[in-house]
Amino acid sequence: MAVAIAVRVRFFARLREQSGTEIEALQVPPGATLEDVYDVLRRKHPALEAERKAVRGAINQELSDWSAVVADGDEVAFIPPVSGGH
Amino acid sequence: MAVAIAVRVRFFARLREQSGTEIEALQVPPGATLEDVYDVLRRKHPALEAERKAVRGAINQELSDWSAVVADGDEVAFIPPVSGGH
Amino acid sequence: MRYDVTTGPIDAHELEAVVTHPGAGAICTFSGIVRDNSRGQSVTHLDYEAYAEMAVPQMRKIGDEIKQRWPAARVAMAHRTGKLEIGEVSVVVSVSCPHRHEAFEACRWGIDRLKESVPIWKKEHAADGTYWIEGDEAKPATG
Amino acid sequence: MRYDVTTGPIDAHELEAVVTHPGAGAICTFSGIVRDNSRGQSVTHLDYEAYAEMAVPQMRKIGDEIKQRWPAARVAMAHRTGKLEIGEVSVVVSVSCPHRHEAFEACRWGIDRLKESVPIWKKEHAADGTYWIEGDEAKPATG
Repeated sequence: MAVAIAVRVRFFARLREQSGTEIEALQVPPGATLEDVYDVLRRKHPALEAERKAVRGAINQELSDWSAVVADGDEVAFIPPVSGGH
Repeated sequence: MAVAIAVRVRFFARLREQSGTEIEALQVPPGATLEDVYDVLRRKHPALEAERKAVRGAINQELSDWSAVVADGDEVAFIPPVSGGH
Repeated sequence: MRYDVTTGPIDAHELEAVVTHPGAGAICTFSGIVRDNSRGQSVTHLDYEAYAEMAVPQMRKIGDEIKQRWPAARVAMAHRTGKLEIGEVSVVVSVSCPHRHEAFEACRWGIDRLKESVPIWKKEHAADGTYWIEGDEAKPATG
Repeated sequence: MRYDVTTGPIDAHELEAVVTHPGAGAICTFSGIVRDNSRGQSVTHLDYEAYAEMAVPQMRKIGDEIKQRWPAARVAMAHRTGKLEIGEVSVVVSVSCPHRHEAFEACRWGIDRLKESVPIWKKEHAADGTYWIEGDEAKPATG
């Protein structure tokens, strides 16, 4: 039985600048949620946005709740709010 | 004192087809209104639209009331409603 | 600002270039195209006829009114005349504004006013005959 | 239908050609342009960054929703990424419909949805610094 699953993490825009990386491979325990993944990443990249409501998570290009569970091979992305504008 | 004034008359679209002419010189009595001018033209061109509300008159490129008086040298135009559309 | 009545094809890009400037964040461009059907009939082509000496000043008046209502707007409009085939562009209104909602509103207001007040007429060559389109009425052409 | 995220210039005419067809009487095209000012500050240039693999499907979803609301509509949209200078086109949405009012409404709905839901971010290089624009907030860039 797997003791860890592998996900590909992508950062964009302000979160990319804070993490200092565009893409990274990450191993997390089976059953990890988006929130768990982000917590791991926050420990690796202390500059990463602390205010959770300024961040959305996506799994395989679909916006997902923080409680969504990631699976082996998933592409996980953390993105800031889009520009909006008038 | 002038016994007649000269105007240039222009017809457009359906009225042009009815009159059979695009432009014509016309002499009318001093004090003639747009309505008088149109009546003269209706006698010359019997096919010209009889229903007055389907016609607008313009003097020197400005839409004008039927009671507006024309002056020597004016360009008088008779035009149908514009196409509108959605 | 630019207001044209022209027998040649209309280049929407040229009109957009007229309204673009460094303070414009939004351009809304409307193009009217010759459709292949009207009044439930198939259409083969159109003829547009203009009273150009009156149409161009009337377009300018609409442009001036747009600038009164939306002071930051810049406006260009052109209408083509003569024979137009299906798919050809008959009219273009392009408006730039700092922000997009005002660009949409000003452009729409402009084409609505143009259609109701600029002396340009449409003759429709359709399966059921040839008609002058006057507002909601289609009147048989005789020319 | 066409949905692009591209580093090269956007050709609005190309998008209009995609939506044109014999039943379309109206095309409304919105272009977003890089303005020389924002938040009361002068702007020198912008950088746009996209999550392209998510942005293109999201654009397609917006196009599908437009077709649900306005069944006769045809839609094309493109967003540019990378460095953009003042006056350059960042985004274009073009919609054709049989009649003009629905073309305006569908196009405006499309650009509004795009701006609020497609994962593309704007970094503003302005007189007072460099900021990521996130909704109504401007947050200092650090990269």
